[in-house]
Amino acid sequence: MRVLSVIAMLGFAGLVVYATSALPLRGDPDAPAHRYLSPYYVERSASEVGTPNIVTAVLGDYRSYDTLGETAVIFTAGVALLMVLGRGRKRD
Amino acid sequence: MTPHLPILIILPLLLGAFVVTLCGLWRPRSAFPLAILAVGASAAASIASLVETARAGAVRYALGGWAPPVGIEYVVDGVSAFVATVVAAVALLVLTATRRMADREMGDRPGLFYGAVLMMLTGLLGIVVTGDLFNVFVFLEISSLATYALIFMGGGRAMIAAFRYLIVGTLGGALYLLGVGYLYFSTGTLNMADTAARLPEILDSPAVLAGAALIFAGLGVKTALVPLHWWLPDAYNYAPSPVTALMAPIATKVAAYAMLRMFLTVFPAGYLAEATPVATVLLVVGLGGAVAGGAAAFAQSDLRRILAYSSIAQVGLIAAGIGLASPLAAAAALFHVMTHAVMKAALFLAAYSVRYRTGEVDIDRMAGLGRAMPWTMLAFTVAAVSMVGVPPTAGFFSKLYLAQAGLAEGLWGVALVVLVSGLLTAAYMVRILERVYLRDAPDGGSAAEAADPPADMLAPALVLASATLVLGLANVPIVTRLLVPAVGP
Amino acid sequence: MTDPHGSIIVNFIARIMMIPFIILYAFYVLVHGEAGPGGGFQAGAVLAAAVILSRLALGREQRIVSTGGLVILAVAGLLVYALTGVAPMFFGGEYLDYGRLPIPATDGIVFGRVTVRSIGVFAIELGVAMGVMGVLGAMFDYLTGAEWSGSDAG
Amino acid sequence: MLDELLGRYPYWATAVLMVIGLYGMLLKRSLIKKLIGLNVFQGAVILFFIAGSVKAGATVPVLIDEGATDPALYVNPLPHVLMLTAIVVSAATNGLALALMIRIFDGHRTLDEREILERPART
Amino acid sequence: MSPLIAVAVPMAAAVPILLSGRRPNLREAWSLAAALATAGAVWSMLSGTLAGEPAESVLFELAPGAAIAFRADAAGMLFAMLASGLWVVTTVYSIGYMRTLEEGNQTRYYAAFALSVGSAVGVALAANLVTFVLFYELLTLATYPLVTHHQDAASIRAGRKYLAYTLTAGLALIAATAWLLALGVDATFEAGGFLAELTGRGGVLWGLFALLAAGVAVKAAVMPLHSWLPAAMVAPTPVSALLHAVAVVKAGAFGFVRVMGYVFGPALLADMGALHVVAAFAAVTLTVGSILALGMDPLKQRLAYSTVSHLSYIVLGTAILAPAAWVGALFHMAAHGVTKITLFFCAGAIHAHAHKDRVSQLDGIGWRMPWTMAAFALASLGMAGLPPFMMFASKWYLGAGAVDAAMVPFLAVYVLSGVLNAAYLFPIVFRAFRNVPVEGHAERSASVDEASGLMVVPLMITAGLALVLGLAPDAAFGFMELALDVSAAVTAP
Amino acid sequence: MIWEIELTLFFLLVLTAVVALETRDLLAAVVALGVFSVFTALLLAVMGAVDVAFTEVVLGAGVTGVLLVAGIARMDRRSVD
Repeated sequence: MRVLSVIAMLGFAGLVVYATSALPLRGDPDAPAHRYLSPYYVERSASEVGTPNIVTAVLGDYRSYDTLGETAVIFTAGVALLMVLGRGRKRD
Repeated sequence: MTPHLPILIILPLLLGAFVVTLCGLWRPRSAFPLAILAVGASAAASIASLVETARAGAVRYALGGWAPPVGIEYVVDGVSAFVATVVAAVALLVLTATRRMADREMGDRPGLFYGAVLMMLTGLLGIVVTGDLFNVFVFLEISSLATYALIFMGGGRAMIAAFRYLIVGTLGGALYLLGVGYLYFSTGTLNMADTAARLPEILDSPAVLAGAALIFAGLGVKTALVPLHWWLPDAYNYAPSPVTALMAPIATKVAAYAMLRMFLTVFPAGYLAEATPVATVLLVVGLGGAVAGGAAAFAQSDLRRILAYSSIAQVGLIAAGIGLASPLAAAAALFHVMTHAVMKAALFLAAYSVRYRTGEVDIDRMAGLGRAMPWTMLAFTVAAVSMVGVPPTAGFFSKLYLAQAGLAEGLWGVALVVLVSGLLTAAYMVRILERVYLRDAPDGGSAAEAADPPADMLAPALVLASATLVLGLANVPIVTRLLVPAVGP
Repeated sequence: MTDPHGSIIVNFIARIMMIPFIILYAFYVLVHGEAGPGGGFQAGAVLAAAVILSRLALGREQRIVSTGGLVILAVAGLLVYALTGVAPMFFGGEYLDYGRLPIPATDGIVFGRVTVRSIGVFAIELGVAMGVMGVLGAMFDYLTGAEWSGSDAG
Repeated sequence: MLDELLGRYPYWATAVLMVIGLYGMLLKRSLIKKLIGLNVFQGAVILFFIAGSVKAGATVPVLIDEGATDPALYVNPLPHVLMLTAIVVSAATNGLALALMIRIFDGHRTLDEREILERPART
Repeated sequence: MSPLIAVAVPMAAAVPILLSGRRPNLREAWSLAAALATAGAVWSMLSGTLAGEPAESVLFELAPGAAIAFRADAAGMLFAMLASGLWVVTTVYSIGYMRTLEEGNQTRYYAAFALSVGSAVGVALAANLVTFVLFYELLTLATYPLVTHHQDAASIRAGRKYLAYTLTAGLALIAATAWLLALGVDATFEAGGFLAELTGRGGVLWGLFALLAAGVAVKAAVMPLHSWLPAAMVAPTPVSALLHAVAVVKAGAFGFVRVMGYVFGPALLADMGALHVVAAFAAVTLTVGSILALGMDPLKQRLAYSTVSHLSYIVLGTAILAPAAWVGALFHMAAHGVTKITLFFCAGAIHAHAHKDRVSQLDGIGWRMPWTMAAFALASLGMAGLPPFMMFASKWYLGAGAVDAAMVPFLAVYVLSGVLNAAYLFPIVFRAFRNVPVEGHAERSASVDEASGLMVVPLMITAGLALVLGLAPDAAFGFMELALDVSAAVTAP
Repeated sequence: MIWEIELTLFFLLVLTAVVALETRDLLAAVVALGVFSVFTALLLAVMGAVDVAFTEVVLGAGVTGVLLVAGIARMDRRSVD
């Protein structure tokens, strides 16, 4: 098990380092992620949503459904916690 | 309502979870009917969307009114409508059947239990209908968190099993997220279809390969593919009965569906199979898991454990079907998703009916149950026969299609492993059935005084068992009219 | 660490100075989230911090909100979010399509106007803040093993 | 060469952190240590995403005024949104994990995974 | 009358049988009614088949390109007539046997029996390979509860062995079917074979042949795949009589008929040279089976090895390919069925009534159970192939076929085996009629003490059939006509 | 944006991660994890992600830290490895 774990770690490290050779350089303004989609949010959020904070605009509107999911995660954790800790436990 | 169908699959569950939790806190008896109502509404929406997609093709739904790739979209095509229908319908039957077990084992606060169950289903169905890579992660975490807590409620060993699953499951989620990151920084988009459109220019990039590898590693944990499967037996074994009965048929299948989605929608056709070792690894791991899981199941004597290892084996077959990366194989994998969900649900329901009546889970102590609980065991037997893959049950046809898909690719090994796994399944199922039918109950044992459970537990098990027969006989229209067009190019 | 410290100074500082300020700050964060860094999560987390601090400093004596209240707050927050999403569906929009909310857009605060969408965003941020506050606060109560008074959830 | 090095080191640094996290998750026996490893891993993933969002010469994605909507001025906001979600998810996971641990500790009086697993089942 | 009804009646009958478990008389009435109805349904199709217009029914598609379809062609009718006709007699016999021994689990027994016969009829009337395999697998499952009927350690072990062999064989058949479907071949049985389009693809053909032949060889108990059959003799005797002498094993032999005559066809087989392989295995099994039977003391074991040997008569006959050999092989199915079931009935009557299972215990039993042993003697004569019994005709044709095909060594094998048949059966008859006191009945050695009429009458009927149908093969049931039809169709140039 | 600061912070992150994993005192480990979160937040802020940094401080270091400390207080402080 330990040996397998170490192999998995090394394999993971190798994969990640190998893959980074193809990622755009940090700060490169021509990276695909910067040239596609992201300009849309910057240019349009003020007029379409009306909030200067682009992150809020994306979070609250363009990708609002993710945020709903995220809130649901929090809620799930709450329900889970109530379930886990709320029953049959010694009060101290 | 038709244009809203995709979100209507999710909304009843999500809103239902809140309502059930709130109402459950102050009126516990209302939790179960509300939960059933929510799941039923979701199942109805799923079936409606299945009809709609078969009639008019995929339904796309831009959440928030933002057209993708700017916003998140829900896509219900033939594949996702099919899987959603299977998941919702099986969940509905299982929830109905396990009400008494839930009352007994999850006792005093059903509101929280059903709230968590609905959140789990929200997460699973969310993964099924979404068309956005990051959204998959969010819903994966919703279902995972609910699952950890539900497993934990088994107490005792379940607690550590849940914790181990939490660590490895969250790691799986993080790996998936990292993989999505690689894809995002290579393409600049998170939408699945858009990713597929932008990937072809940069296919030889190592980053795309690493993204694919990480995504599949992450989903592999959730699917319980063989080197990453070790969390599953303990989790299924020690979790409360209703939880296992609900999880076992659908949870791993949805992760497998997500893998298939990667093949069908995200990566360009042929990329995973030809340019990367991902498909090959999936095939090998799946086939290996099918054999290893079957062999491991044979070595167990706890019925729940046998079924858990059997799940690992069957999921291996599904993964192999995905790894074959041909339309026929994908259809076979999807058909097996349905088949296995139905069979496993029937098996677990029967197993837990036994536990409900006698408290026994060890197959050596189930002697004579064939006489004591004839209908329960009839459901079990039919599902077991289907699991072995005897015609004309559904289990036979999913294996037939899989073997055919393998032969069509010129891969003998696939057909061979399918056969061997069928034999292994027969070996451990016969071990159980021999004890149940052919040994007499020991005097004074609890098995001797057992009787079939109440109708509300028995009926869903029988419905599921007969579904294996009906779906088997109706396999041709399902596969040729629904699945093959759905996965077709 | 969950007992009241009994120190009148701690009590005074917490009750009179810190907690109101934290709550005020949280609302600032929430509102400011439209224009600067901040938003529902952060506000919720800060509010939760206020709740936690009140429990640490004031112990069982406090009356800000009970554990059960936090739970209900959490669910209510989520319902606010989810139903804000449902509402546009009755006005011909998609789920979460705030642009279809039947609110007359008014000129005003930010960049000279408030759009319907930004009102929608504010509504869901409010829901998120309630939800996060409720869950994190309840989480603390349960993890420290002391469900505060008025709890019907314990 | 130096550009290359400077351009990629955040990825390597996050990779180092991820491996440290994996080490904690896979090889540590204490449940808390596993959880810490998980946190380190998730933190590294968050850093990875944000490192990818950086754009030379750009600033915080809050519009300076309504007209200033040149994309070159602001860093990519999308990874920020994603990571906000990821952080919340990670916090929720932590809370649940802690709850599970407390109950496990109540039952076993230890957090050593091996010791717990070696004990006879107590169902 | 459609073939579907003939298949559906016995299967459906399992339901009322299961439901009337508390009322034995009603349950057995259902069984008998189902048996009569099935036999009637099959019989009603005979004239159409003989007139060259076999009844057909096609259901829905079971697998893409392959529907569940039934067709009462000559070969199928022969087997279906045999199985359904003998089921009627066996049901009567079962009632006597099970009541005499006061066996447990009788409801399960009758239900499984009905399902087994239904599956056998399904195998017989299947119009394509997919349907064939479907019912072949169902037959395996339906007979499993019968093999393990006694639920003791020995029968559970035998059941496991049975399943291991037959399920593996089923998988081989399934694999072959899947392969054919993958090749896009329409797997509808056709006299003379449907694989002509694959001519020249030696690897594929041999692969298919190996899978199909292995699949049917297990149920046909061709050595070295035979050992489940003697083990399965732990089942109650009516099961051994109908299923392990007629329905199940004949399904295997019938499978050979289908594979050799209707899948590959003589031309392709001769082209491949596969005949010699089959013939070699069959000849060895035929001889070795007979020799092993000689040494068996338990009566049912001796009969089991005899069955092993006789199944290979049929297999060898299909492999010889001469028209006469095919007539012989087909008629031998009927002849062996009628004759061997008599022998098993006798063994069962002796077991149930006198509690004797071994040949060495049978001294003088003939005086005590004269009718039974008379039938046994008749059937033994029949088995040895003496005229005018049915088996004389079948063996005659088989031998003639061997000569026609210039395969004289096989004639020698048939003759030798005939001698061996006599050698392992006649001593039993001699022992039974030796003038010594029956063990445990010293003072009443000569007084008649027969088994229940419900057992004796059926066995006398089948013994009589073996004689009458030998004297006049065309008198009833049309076995000979059907055999001639099959032979003509399959071996037509 | 200044790579020297980033590099220093990365180095500190690795250091705190190792400390958090290797110390036998769980309270110290949890505190180290909190410090890890704060450094992460600083790094995020340096990279221009102020929203994320804010959230990381409040949730990662603040709430999670308090929860973990509260949890450890109820459990065994010593660790086996």
